[in-house]
Amino acid sequence: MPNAGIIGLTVDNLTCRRGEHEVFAGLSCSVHPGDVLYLRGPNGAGKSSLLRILAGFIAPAAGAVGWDGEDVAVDPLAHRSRLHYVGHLDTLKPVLTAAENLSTQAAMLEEQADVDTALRRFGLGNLRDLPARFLSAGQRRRLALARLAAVPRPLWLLDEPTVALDAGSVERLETLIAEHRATGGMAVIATHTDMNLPGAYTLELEGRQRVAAP
Amino acid sequence: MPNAGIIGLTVDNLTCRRGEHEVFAGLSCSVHPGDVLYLRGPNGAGKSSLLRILAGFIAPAAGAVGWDGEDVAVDPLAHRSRLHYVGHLDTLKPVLTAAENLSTQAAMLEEQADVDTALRRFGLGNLRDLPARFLSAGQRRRLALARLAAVPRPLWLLDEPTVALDAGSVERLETLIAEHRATGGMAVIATHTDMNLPGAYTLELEGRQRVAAP
Amino acid sequence: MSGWHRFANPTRFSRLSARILPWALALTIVLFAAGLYLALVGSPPDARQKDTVRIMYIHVPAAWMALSTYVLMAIFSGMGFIWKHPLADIAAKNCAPVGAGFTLLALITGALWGAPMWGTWWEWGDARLTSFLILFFLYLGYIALWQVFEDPEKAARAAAILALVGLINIPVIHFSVQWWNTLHQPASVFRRGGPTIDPAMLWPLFIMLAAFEAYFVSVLLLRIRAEVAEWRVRALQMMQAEA
Amino acid sequence: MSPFLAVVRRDLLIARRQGGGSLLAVAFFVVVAALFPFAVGADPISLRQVAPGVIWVSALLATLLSLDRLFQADFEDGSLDVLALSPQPLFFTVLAKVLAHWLVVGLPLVIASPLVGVLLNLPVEAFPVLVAATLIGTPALSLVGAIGAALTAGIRRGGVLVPLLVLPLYIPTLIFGVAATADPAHAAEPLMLLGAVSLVSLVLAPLASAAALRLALE
Amino acid sequence: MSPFLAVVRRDLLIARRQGGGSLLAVAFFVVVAALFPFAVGADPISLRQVAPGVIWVSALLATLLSLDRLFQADFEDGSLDVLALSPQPLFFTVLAKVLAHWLVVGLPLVIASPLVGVLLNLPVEAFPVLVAATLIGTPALSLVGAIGAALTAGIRRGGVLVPLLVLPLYIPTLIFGVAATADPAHAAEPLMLLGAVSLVSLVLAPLASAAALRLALE
Ligand code: HEM
Ligand SMILES: Nc1ncnc2c1ncn2[C@@H]1O[C@H](COP(=O)(O)OP(=O)(O)OP(=O)(O)O)[C@@H](O)[C@H]1O
Ligand SMILES: Nc1ncnc2c1ncn2[C@@H]1O[C@H](COP(=O)(O)OP(=O)(O)OP(=O)(O)O)[C@@H](O)[C@H]1O
Ligand SMILES: [Mg+2]
Ligand SMILES: [Mg+2]
Repeated sequence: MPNAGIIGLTVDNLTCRRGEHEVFAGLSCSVHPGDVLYLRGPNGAGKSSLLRILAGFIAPAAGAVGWDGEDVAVDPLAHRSRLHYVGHLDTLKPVLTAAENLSTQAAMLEEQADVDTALRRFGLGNLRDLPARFLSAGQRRRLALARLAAVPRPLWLLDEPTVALDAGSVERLETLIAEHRATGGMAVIATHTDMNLPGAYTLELEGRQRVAAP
Repeated sequence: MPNAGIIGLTVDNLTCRRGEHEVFAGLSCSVHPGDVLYLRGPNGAGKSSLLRILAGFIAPAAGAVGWDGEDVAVDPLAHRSRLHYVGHLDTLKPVLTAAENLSTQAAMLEEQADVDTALRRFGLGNLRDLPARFLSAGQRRRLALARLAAVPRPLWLLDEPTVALDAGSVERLETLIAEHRATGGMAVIATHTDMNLPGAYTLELEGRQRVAAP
Repeated sequence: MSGWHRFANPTRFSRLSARILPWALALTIVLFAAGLYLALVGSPPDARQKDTVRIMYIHVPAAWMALSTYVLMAIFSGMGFIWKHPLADIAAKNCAPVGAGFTLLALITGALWGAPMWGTWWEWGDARLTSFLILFFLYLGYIALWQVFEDPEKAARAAAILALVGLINIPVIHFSVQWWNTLHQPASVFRRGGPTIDPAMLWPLFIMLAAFEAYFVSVLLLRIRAEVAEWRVRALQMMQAEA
Repeated sequence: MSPFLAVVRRDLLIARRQGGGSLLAVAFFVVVAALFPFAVGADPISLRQVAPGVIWVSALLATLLSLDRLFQADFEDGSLDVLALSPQPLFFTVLAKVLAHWLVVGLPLVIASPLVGVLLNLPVEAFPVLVAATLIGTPALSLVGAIGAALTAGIRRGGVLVPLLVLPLYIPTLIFGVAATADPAHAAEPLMLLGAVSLVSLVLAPLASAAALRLALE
Repeated sequence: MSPFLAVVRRDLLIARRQGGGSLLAVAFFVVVAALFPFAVGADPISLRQVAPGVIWVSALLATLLSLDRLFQADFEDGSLDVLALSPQPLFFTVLAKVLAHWLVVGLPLVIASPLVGVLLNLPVEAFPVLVAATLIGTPALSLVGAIGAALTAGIRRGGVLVPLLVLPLYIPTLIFGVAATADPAHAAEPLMLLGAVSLVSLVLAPLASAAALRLALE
């Protein structure tokens, strides 16, 4: 059971099963305001699966995910309203322009959003009116990430966010995450590459589930 | 004009235009047997576009691509039969098993192919009968790359091949590329991360197109 | 929640079904023997229909079973969906082919009966006939949906949604005879004011219905046991593979 | 702007940019219906007899063809994840998408229905009823179709399955729609029943679709 | 195995694994055909009159529905790139994919057509002609549909044009198909014309589709 009184995200004795295959079991950890948790492990270790469980998309086979001490399954809508999930897919409509893509997403997530600032933060200012089908791989990725900047939410779940990003864009993302942490935000990041996020914790998946100190 | 007598791939004064936007212009370089050429540059510099031009998928706005001194536009079919292109998309059918995915691809590319060895080279031996829809991001990527090992072709065009791969898989890929080079193969690789391929050349895109020595 | 794995353990169901099965099978044989004898030999030929009336003893129970099997399938689906009980899912899944079989049987016997009675095998304008064909398609859609999902837990939930939504068609079929003018005769047994059929025909009909019912129970139990066994083997294999 | 309106607006914008959503549905509706004079022969009497049925089957198929990618497109590019994180129950998200679909496809069909009536020699007195019936009935077509679309959203090429799942569920709408159009003098009862079908669908279809979509999110 | 056969085999394998490609097309064919009499609500005479039209419209729709993702699926997962690197001209790759599609969808429709004929009260003497006509005509449906499918794959440009292009192209097949089926005594001429349509499509459709696919490759 998630412990009462704890602030932030708690993962309690979680088991994940896909099909008949048990991906991981008995996983526990917690993420507090300002924390960043890396998920690491070889391909197929269950990083993406864990992120989807944390987002509430998959029900865990056993165990629970908690927020501020309460099981998120109690009020799934409240949980989904407090998090961002950026996965492998780019969530873009090729016929809409970059600005339209971001503003329609933001409008679905939140009443108000500052789309242009968010675009500029990811260096997409001069591409705002280009249809998304013309964007390069890294530009698409940046556009998908831009909703983190457009709509403030406390919990970010990022699945290999640096994929296809050039060095400058990775830095932009790191800056954004740093600001997010400074305002009490949390992030769980599955990644195979190194990012520059001081003080991040690491959860190694595959058999030896343990939290390594930063 | 591609120069007669030169062995391998030659790029002569190439211009790429997407829509009304000129992505790069006046680009020249060449790749000889055993060479690896990195394409580097920020997002949107034109790395993916260049790879698709080299594959014959896009016609260049100006300039030419040559093979053994002859313009590849003369016999596009011959050119397409001599190269592998591995892009961002995973080219997998979710309903087919890993082995079926690879063997159907190989059969379309070549009469004979050793599918099982290729799977094992990428550590997919025990996943061979799992439908591709169940594979993790890195497992899918490895399966897409496995056709490099299954069907021998002299020219490899790889667009960010290390994306989603864990460290072990990156090493496997590096070994494969090394063997490919040893038998006179060539590779052009667009990437944002570092790979361990000794003696590789680098082509920096965006404004200053120049070939840096290894 | 991780239901399909619970089959690794022996369940109450196995013991219970093992006890019921012999009785159900015996009952099926006895009732079919008695019912068929009464239907084919013991009951009088109809004044108007002569011996073709004997098709009724197959057609009517088959039609009733087709409808009630669908309802049962929907109930199982609802139970599986709400309580996530895998046994309910498996039961619902295995109702479908049996129910589709009943539907097909009713369709074929109805068509065979229609040829001498109405002078046509099939009549499109007839709401009862067509809506019954629709029931057959509903069964097919349900079976197809199970097929296209790789993950049985997902398939079970998707199919349950379809079964529950399709439930709406059942009253349409049953009341179609009242709502539209049809060739097909209206309800003559299960109606307000009691049956209008001669008791000499009613009894064989009821015995045949009971025979169909017993047959259904037997087949359903056999199918469920087979599938449970299959899952148990799969679970064991998985455990060995992971060890 | 509420999340509900945001979803509607988004889908309308995409439909407008993609071009031809409405045009395709209407063209399909008219072409299928226009085929029948060829088949039945131009004899006005028999044409008039089949007209209501042909109109409704064409409308139904036009809806169906445009529906099969309603959720699949969002599933395939990951947008479904974003939709699921919207601060409103999935029920309303589904409803918003269906509303947008009806505005893009259903409403144009209603507007085009008199044209098809003319092509098929429908008696003049049936026209007001035809418009009323399609106006009341097409929402049910979009709503019920959404169930099929949602059930197959997570399956690649599941779209082929949609007709088999959905067509049986369309039967009541078809029956009442045809009944109203064929006998305009006594249209009140079938129109009411048509309204009842639409109302029931309005509650049940988003419920069923939302449950089905949760499967696609896994 | 030649690359041509490899492509055919691959598409057949996918269809089999995806489950029910043929079954679904046939089910759709039968369900749609079953809708018409339901809607037309018919005495056998007028049913018999509409039967040829209904059969052909249903066959057309069943083909159309299963076709629209013929190339798009390959485009979206990148397989089109692999197909393009096959050591045979794109023309034959397209032809192989269309052949596989016809084997999965067209042929079963031919086989199922007598069943639909029975359901729709088609006169007995029309059955051989019906089978012959569908056998000759369905390849044209697959081939012409492939053009639309190829254009949709590169929808980056296609847009509104696709339905407006493909639906009119289907009209000759429909007219000759219906003509042959409706008047079996004088079927020779429409059957020949139907064959001509299929033959012309056999050359032109892969050519046009291959050109359209090259756009999708860019
Ligand atoms: C293909 C053709 C036919 C089909 C699809 C069909 C379908 C059905 C169905 C679905 C029922 C069950 C109704 C309910 O319980 O709500 C039924 C019952 C019955 N059918 Fe048919 N039928 C067909 C042909 C015929 C013919 C030709 C006859 C005789 C003239 C006939 C006589 C009956 C009778 C007597 C009942 C029992 C009615 C009652 O007591 O409820 N059917 N049929
Ligand atoms: N039709 C078009 N109109 C205008 N610009 C276009 C069009 N098509 C592509 N572009 C632009 O062409 C450029 C080249 O994109 P390309 O995918 O080749 O870049 P890349 O170097 O591979 O980038 P990345 O590192 O993000 O993968 C991008 O800036 C893109 O926005
Ligand atoms: N239905 C299923 N049946 C069997 N195995 C499955 C099923 N679905 C997923 N898996 C397996 O679950 C494991 C977890 O996959 P997941 O995508 O979470 O891994 P990951 O850690 O994100 O890997 P990557 O680094 O490659 O992204 C994989 O090994 C995958 O093959
Ligand atoms: Mg992953
Ligand atoms: Mg790129």
